[in-house]
Amino acid sequence: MVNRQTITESIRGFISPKTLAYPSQPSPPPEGFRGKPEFDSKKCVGCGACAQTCPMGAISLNDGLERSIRIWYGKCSFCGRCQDVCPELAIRLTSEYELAVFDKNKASTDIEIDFESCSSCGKKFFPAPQLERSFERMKPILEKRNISNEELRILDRVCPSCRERPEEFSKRKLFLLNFG
Amino acid sequence: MPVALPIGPYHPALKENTYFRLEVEGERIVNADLKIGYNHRGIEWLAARRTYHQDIFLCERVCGICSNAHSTCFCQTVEDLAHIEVPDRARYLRVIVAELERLHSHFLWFGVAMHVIGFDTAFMHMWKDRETIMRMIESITGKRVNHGFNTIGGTRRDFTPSILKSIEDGVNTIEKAADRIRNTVTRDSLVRKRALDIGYLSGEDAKRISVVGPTARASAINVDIRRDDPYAAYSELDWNVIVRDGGDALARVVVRLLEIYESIRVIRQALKSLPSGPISSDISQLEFPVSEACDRVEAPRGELFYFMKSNGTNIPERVKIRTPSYMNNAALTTMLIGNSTADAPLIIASIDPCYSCTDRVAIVSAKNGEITYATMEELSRKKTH
Amino acid sequence: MIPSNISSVAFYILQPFFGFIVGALFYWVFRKVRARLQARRGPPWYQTFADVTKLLFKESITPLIADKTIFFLAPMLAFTGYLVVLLQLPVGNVYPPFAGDLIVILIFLTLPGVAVILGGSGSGSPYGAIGSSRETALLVASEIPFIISALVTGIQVKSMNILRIVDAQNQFGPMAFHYPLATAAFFMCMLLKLGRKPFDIPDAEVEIIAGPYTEYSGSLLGIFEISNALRWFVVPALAVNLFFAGGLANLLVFLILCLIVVVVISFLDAQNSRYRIDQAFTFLLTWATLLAVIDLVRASTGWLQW
Amino acid sequence: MPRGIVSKLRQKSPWVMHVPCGGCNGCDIEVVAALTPLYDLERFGALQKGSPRHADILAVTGPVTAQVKERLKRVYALVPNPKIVMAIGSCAISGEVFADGYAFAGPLDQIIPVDIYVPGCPPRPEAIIHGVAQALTRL
Repeated sequence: MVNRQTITESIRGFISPKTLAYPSQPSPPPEGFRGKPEFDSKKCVGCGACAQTCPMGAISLNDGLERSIRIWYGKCSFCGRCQDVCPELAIRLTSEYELAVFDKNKASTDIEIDFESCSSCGKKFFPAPQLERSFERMKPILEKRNISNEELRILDRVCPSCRERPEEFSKRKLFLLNFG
Repeated sequence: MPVALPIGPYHPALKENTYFRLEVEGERIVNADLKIGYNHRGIEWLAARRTYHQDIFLCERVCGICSNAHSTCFCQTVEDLAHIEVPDRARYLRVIVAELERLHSHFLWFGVAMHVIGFDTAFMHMWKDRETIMRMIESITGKRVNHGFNTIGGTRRDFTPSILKSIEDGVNTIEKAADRIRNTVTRDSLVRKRALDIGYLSGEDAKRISVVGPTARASAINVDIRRDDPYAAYSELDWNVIVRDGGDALARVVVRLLEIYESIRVIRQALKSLPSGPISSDISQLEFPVSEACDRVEAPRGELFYFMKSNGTNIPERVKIRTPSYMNNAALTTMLIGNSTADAPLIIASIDPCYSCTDRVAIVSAKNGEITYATMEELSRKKTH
Repeated sequence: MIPSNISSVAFYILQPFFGFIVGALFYWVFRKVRARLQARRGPPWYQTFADVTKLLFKESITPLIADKTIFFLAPMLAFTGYLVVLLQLPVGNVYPPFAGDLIVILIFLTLPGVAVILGGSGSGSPYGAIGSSRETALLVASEIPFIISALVTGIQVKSMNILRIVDAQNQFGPMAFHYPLATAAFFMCMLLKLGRKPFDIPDAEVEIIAGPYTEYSGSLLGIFEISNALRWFVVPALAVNLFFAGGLANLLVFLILCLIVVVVISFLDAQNSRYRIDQAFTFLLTWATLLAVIDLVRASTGWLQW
Repeated sequence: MPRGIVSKLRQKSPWVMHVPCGGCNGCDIEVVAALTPLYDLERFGALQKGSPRHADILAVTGPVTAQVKERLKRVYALVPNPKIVMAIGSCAISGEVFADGYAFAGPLDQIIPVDIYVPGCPPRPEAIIHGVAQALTRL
């Protein structure tokens, strides 16, 4: 039957209900909340590490004329693995969580990354920003050995199938010998 | 003549789908049968097809309520397998989050139990207090449920000073809330009347069926993995295992109630002696030898067991999971017989069953599309046009 | 106060609407108070009207194995039961043209219970059947203290006419003052009549889904909702007429008294858990009946009067 | 009564039936949490109903497993029109982590028509409230 504890608690609740005024006022999640993941188009190099590591398979790579990376929130578990592995810190989990949609395909975000064209055959073969980023990373190493950055750049703008052609192959061999 | 009263697969008392077939004479249950398997999702099969790092998040989704226990157990098994040392700080952080999860699970359970006996006001008050814990967990791990806190070799997040402060305050709030639960549960004569002497499980039966966790401890079986097979930082902390010999639903209520206080004690101690240092060891050179490992964790519902076999690749050969509810569910048929149908939901709730855990282990012929339990009387559903 | 022909026609037309609107608002008050006691905010004031309208304009499905006639008649029967009682109840200083008789009112108040039992067992669902059997048991158990405690007032004024009972209280003060035990017993039965805790076991959600109402949908459920709104007016109004009338007999005071009764019921509902069927049965047949009988003896013999 | 008023009142009285379809429990407890004091769905007239006959909104959680598929269809058939189906959580939308498994029979919208999708694993109770509010505009 009626007990005192519940009565005092009830009366306290009667005077001041605990309900949030949510839809009329926003209810921000605490700091560090893992909400909707978003790309930073300036930072993303299109390496696809996120798509490979995603435990849910929510991130898909689609290589056509350009590489498009898509996060489908309908499959995302908001675990933040993509954020952990992204070498460029280009994926960030925002604090947004109101994702309800009428069309499930609309719950997604895309990013398009340009491909580099092969300097030899013109085929699009590798994400251009990633290539650029790898040159940047190589730069101090090359400088240490007094090798010009440009040489590598020319070599690496050749697609894998062209690299197997004899003249390209010998060029690479020369460079690698030079490199030690 | 006994009449078959079905409970489930969709039933308001069960937040998940399972199916009880109760044979009743009037209001008395003379026979009970439990069909599980509705939640079977093939997790062990999936786990053998993903990398270890991806499996952490898969195993978390075995059960949304004790997700941290699952990921802890998985990570510990992998750490055993690959001989990875976990930093001290990470061990303490794991303890704190595990105990917070136990608190939230027990609060949730108290609310559900109150709801089942029709005490909706108490249910609402308890879930209101539970939101304090949820907020805390959310600010620590970044998510309310399926926290994604553990990783192989440690934890993914560290406590900032502001979080430490908020946990200290939060634990004080929870202790007050726990006092309120104690007063409600122990002083309300109607609650006592509903829970006393129903769903009795004797110590022998408990041993025979091998129930685990609070269900076992309420039947005078002194078992707790945190003490018997210490993991994380439990061996360095001082706390008690709560054992009661009532064996009925009230004893299970009391065991969980007192466990709330023990959890609070553990959290306070762990906060006080929280070592500094890194939160995860370097696993960039991670290699998996061909071997086997198993590990146990005391989830809020009892002993959780993981077995793992590696084949040298970054994908496990076999992951075997045995969840506490799987053991406890077997005891239900014993508990139900002889009670009134009105008590059935409370008895079912009293073991805190978790079918999403259980059904991962159930042997279901879902593979060839054959649904084993199709012959039951399907309530109103068959009767529709 | 004997109404003329025109006003009696007006009474019969207006009273059902008045009863429904006030009852719907009382039901909202109940939900609101319960929500606030649970530290929530609760529904807006038009909630019952929205529920009823929605249900009336929703598809109604009849289960194949249900007994069609009984399935359709049960909601009407429940509605009729409350309507008949409503048309005999004095509301403040507005008296019905046909003087209500307490016995008739009590008998018609069991009609909705019977209707629910019929509807539940006619729907062909095991939950409906179990809900009906629980409803039957509680109906049997509650009728005894309910009728005895109501009769106490009739015996006191030596008339079963409800107008006499009200008038007598206008002279001697409310019955609740003279017969507190019978009032308490009446309150317990009222909780049951309104389907509130601790006696809401016939439609205990966690056990048997919605009990007798499980198979009802759309407009038929809407009619049940309307009768539910009516009962939230009829039952508190009957309580006020029998036990709390007297003194200032005008419409406003009457409604305020009803409101107080509703709030008390909401409070009791929020503070209780559900009795098991055997516990409810025992409770009603021992404590409630005992209280009612003590006052019955006092009323008929004149002992210990004050 | 004019249709406008009826649909307005319909939006004020959404009765929700929660249909778990083999999920991990996370979404299920968040749906329940949406009814509790901090979020209180009853503010919008929503009630949790146990019988599909009473429901206006089916809140479906979890990837649909092979075992519950037929039952889900039957529950859907039991709900009188007009009805709304909410796919709550990423599992219900796509199967999420279980999508490759042999026991996965979904996703939900290939079994019953879905009106609104609420992504999240699990969605916060606020997100569920947001989803309900969005869904009601379809009634």
